[in-house]
Amino acid sequence: MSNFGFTLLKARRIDYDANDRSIADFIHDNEPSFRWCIECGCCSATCTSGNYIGFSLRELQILLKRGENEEVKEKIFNCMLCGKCILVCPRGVNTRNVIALAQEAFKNKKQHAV
Amino acid sequence: MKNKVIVIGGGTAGMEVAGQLAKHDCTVTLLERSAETGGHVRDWYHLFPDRKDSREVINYLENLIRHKSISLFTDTDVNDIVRENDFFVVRTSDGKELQADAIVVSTGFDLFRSERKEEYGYGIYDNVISSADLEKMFRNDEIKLQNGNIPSKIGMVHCVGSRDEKVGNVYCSKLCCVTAVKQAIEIVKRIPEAKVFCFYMDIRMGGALYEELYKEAQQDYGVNFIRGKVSEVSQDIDNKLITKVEDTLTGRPLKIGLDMLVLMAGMEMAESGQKIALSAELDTGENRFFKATDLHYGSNKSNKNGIFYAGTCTAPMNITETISHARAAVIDVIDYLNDRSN
Amino acid sequence: MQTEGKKRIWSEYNKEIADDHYFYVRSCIRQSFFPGSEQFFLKFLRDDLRKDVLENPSHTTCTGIGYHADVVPFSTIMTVIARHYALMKEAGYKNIVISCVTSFGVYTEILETWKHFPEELEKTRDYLRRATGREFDLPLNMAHTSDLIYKFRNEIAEKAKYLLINHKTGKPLNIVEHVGCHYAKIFPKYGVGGAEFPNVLGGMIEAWGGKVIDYPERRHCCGFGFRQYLVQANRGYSLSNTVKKFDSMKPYKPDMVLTNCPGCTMFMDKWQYTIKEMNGTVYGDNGESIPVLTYEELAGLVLGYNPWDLGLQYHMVQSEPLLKKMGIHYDPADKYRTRDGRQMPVPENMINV
Amino acid sequence: MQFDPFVIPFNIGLYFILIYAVVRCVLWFRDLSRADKLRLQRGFFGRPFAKSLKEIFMESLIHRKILKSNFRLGYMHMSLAFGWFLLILFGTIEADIFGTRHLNPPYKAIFFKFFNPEHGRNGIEAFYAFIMDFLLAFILSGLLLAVIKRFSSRVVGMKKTTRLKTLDKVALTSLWLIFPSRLLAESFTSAAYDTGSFLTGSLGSVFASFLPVNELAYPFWWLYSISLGTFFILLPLTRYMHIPTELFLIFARNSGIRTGDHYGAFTEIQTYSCSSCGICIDTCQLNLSTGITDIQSAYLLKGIRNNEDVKDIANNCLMCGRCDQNCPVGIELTPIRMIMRREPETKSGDNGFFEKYFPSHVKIPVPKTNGSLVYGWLPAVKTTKAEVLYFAGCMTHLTPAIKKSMIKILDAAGVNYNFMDEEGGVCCGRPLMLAGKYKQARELINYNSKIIKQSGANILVTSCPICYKVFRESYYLNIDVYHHSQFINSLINEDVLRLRFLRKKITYHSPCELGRRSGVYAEPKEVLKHVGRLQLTRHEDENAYCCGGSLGNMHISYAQKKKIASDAAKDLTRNNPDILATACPLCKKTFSPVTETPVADIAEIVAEAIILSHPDKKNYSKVISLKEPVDISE
Repeated sequence: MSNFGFTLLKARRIDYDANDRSIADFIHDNEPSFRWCIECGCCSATCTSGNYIGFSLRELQILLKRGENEEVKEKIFNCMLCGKCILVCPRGVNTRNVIALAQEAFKNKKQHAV
Repeated sequence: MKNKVIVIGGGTAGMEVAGQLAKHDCTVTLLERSAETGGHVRDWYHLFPDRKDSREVINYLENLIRHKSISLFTDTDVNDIVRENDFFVVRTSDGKELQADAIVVSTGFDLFRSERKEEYGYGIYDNVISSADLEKMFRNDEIKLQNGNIPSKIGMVHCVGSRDEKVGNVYCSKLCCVTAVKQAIEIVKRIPEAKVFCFYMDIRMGGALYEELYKEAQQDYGVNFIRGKVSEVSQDIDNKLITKVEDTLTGRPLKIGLDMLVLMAGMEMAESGQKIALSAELDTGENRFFKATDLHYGSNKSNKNGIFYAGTCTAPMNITETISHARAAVIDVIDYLNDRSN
Repeated sequence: MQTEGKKRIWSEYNKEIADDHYFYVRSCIRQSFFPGSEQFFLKFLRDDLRKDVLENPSHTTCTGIGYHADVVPFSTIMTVIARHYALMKEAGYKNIVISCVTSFGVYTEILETWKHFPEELEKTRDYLRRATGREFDLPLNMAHTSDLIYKFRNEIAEKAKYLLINHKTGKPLNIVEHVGCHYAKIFPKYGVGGAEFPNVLGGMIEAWGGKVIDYPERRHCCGFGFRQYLVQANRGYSLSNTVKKFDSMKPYKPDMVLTNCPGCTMFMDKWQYTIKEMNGTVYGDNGESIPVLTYEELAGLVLGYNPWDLGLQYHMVQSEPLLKKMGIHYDPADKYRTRDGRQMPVPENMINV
Repeated sequence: MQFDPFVIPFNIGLYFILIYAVVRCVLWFRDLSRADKLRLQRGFFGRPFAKSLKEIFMESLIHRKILKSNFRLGYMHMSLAFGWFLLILFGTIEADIFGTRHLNPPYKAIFFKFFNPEHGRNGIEAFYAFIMDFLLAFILSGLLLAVIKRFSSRVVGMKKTTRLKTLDKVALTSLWLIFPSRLLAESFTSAAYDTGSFLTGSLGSVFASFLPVNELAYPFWWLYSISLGTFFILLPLTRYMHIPTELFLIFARNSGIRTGDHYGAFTEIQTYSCSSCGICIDTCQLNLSTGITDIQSAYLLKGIRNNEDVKDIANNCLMCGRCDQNCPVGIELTPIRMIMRREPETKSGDNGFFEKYFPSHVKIPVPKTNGSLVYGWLPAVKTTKAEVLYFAGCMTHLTPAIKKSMIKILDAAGVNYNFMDEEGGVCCGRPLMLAGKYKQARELINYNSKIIKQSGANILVTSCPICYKVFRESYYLNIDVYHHSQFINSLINEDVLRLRFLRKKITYHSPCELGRRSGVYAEPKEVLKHVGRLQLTRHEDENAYCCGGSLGNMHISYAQKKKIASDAAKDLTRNNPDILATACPLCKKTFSPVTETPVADIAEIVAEAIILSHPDKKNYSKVISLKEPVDISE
């Protein structure tokens, strides 16, 4: 194939219909409060890990809901599960379980892939 | 001799004003442009936040104006209002000349014509409908696409004709958010496997029990909320509505194919009200709604002594607020009449 | 799709287009890459419709590409445009016709600027006076050349030798219309049919028997994007946008793409070659690429002009499949032969041959 | 020699179970770690042996703990266990004295009446027969309770009873049949020979009046023998395996073997020692407040025994440790649950019928930090030197009042300290451990350990019991770790902190991680006694309720947590205290929204009571020695 000195870029946009939302579904099936988020960002603001690294549950959970799993699959493991986010969430989302389930789902996916 | 009051507009506000004035010993003439009283509520199926059937409100209002001191003229447009000494003369489209001691303007609102947001393709794409169209579908109990199929992916576009400089409306219509949520719930109730997506700029759930309804929609009906204003809609080869929006919370553009798109039309000053504003030299504000003398304590008073406002001709309101505003207007009218006779 | 709704919108964007006495300004890209287009346009207007069109050879580029690439300041481009108006005034013309959509966008932007900021108009008068000693008037009527073809589309249809119909099956050809972004997206009122559902090309296609394809990325940019293209390393952005557009139209099996912007014609034509070279994708039916034509070229074909006189051989994607569908007779031997019969060199890497 | 074919089922069963028990014990012993083997060997020849015998008598036979917590349930267990034990003991003696010869095979004792139908007519024989009848009656009364419990658990004072699997039902039926069939067999035989004491004799006479007792006796002896045999053979597959296992457990425990975080033979022994009595269900707040009744320790252990996937059960628990406290067998339920939360190496699955006798279990290794780091992005450690290191903990940053109070207290006492996580630190690692993520936790532990080591401090004070537990148990540091309540107590005792009396009624909520899980009960209360009137509650110390906010449970919803919290708060504020005191930021956060009573941490109350500018204030200078932390396993 020819090389013209530039490449075709992957679209930045989220293709909702083409994306795989099985991880979000898995989380929701096991933790219904996953749906209650209103993206206030309180969890990210109080986050112990977020104090050191760009870790935002607010961002990661919505990426999962959109099926942008690639962006989440590594970042989600930066959580220390300390649980501060549970205490500040205004909607009573069981944030720790959301993260633990997401981690589990990614691990399972990796295992199945192998 | 009884005081005579003319109420222009037989919607929720007008009917409430007429009924309450009649109870307070006034002779009321209620003028309604269309063939029926009831206004927009008649086109609505259920009301938020408790999903009360709108017919209950209509029944209440109809009972209220069934009064010997109220004469109702339907199919009657107002041509102009003239002050003659101590009283007003209202000339109607059918050539009547009516006299009154005071006038209450309750011309209400017009629903934003969704076709004005061209990029959403209302009236062009088969399955782009307005919130009012959806209410009719609820009433007829058939939520169907043009080809007769049941939709399974439905989008609700908030702020159509509200908070939008491009259509000349910078204000928030404030009821569309909760209407969208109410309608989303209603859709999932009828089509349990349907996925509903609300595209919003802000979720404004200021009323009593609105926020609770919002959570219910998330929790029990799985309604998805995507923060971003829909930029454009197009149709693909399978008649899916390809909807483009920025998912502002991921900071990424998002593309989604939907079966049906519901445009949450905002509220605008009624054209009939604007006509009256011109003929009677009533002040209107930047948003084209009637401008009351004071936002805090004079929200029913116009710049013309003896002419009062009630309801959504002054600003977007829900039914509760409209009825309260109408009752407040009645007090202003009675005060005015008392002061005059003293 | 409800055409009634579209007609309602078109009725709201009724653009007034002058009937005669045009001052014509050329397009850099169109005259360089699709020279037959402008040739045909002038010939058609002057010879077939007997209109008065003046072209002043001392008019220059509008500097729009430089402007959009941030190398030409706004005051400069305003002065350049003012000079064109001055040339028009000196020749006694009041109706300007612009061949390029980028230019058209620049002209409309400047006209609107002057309307809202009269001091800019005065400044520009001063700049022009000081630089050239010329004076100018604002045009009475401003149109894009595609507006003119749209205006005369029915006349063309009456004289048509070939229609946009597959002569074998009798079915209308599927035609993608791509209206340049700067034609109406900046100021919808300057475009025929507005910005969302423009009718300038659709009107031609329907008048000449074709079928307009309404595909999801219809409104999307061709990928030109000025500065994305000008820097080689950034060309991936440009190309990716073109890919998005072609991916979206592919399911409809378009027989051709019709554009009104020279930049769009160039990019939608040449990027098809690039994409094919890079990953082997072709977007037309039967493994062919989709011919991309200007409205002048298409009008010429409909009127029965020789495709080689219209310059179709200068495209990257060759139009033979389209010509066959329309049933147009052409002589392959003439393709690269000059008027006086000399054989020109034949390009390599042509597609659709 | 006296013999009859009907004793064969019994004999098969008996020898099978004896051999099986020996083999199983040998296998378990083999699986123990070297250190544990040594402990067991030493224990066998030392004092632990006597201690174990006593415990076996008190707990396995008498069921003292159950008797104490629930008399009827205790009686049921006691009558069956102790009664049967006595019946065997006296039966053996009886066979030895009154039989045809001494040193008889066991069946002679069990079926004594069959082989000696004439026995018990008069004198000492009649008295002995009376004892035997009495014991049988004792057992039967317990059996009656057991049968009733199966159908209506409330009768024995239990809210819930465990659910059974099929094999358990068969074994249970055979167990139930043993004593009634003995009763009937003996009665019929007694009637035929006109012997028997008050029970078998009287019942026999009644039967003889309308039944052909001579013919009926023999089949019932068969039934008795078959019931016994079946019960013995099925025993290893059922929860009744707890009977022999518990003996082994008691020896092992008294020899000093503990669960730790290692999944091995001792965990398995404990697993098999559970009798599924269901007391853990009754003490569990998930049951009491939210009606969740399928995740308690009895189910966890049953799941482990059956080699099922117990992940969901293991994770759905507050880890409050209330069941550990109440388990009559003394199984370390919460440590076992901690292990079960970790990733197993092998998958669980069904064992075949024969495999069930020697089941293979999932392997759950102790994870080690190796390879790529999960939190490799943490910044390089920087610390300033100090004598005392104060670590507020993540949760304390959400209760700034506690943080502020601690600073006030430390300043007032003149402590030379360094606020380790003033700008927000790294989590202590325990929440990750509670989620089964030991490897990740170890990384955080290593990171924090570096900070602590570099600071050169001798004392680490933390405001959060969650941190306290992990600092003390899982950080390999040569440093004294105190919860702030302990530290404040020592400051008061050293007289570097002067407090005034607040004249307020205070009830103290003992946080699970500090109390039951770490054994710190006294110091917080001592501190509170200095500043206010401490009221006792109905659930003190190891019986304290959990606040429900525990990080141990990721499964329950916010509403369920709130329900647990408000139930616990209601219990704590029964006497209308002025302050509901706690010693954990998480407990404070959890209680605050569910009670009208102001909730405050001990530090806050103390900070309020501080008398500043103490004239002859001694600066806190030397390292205070506290008494050794209590061994929580006791």
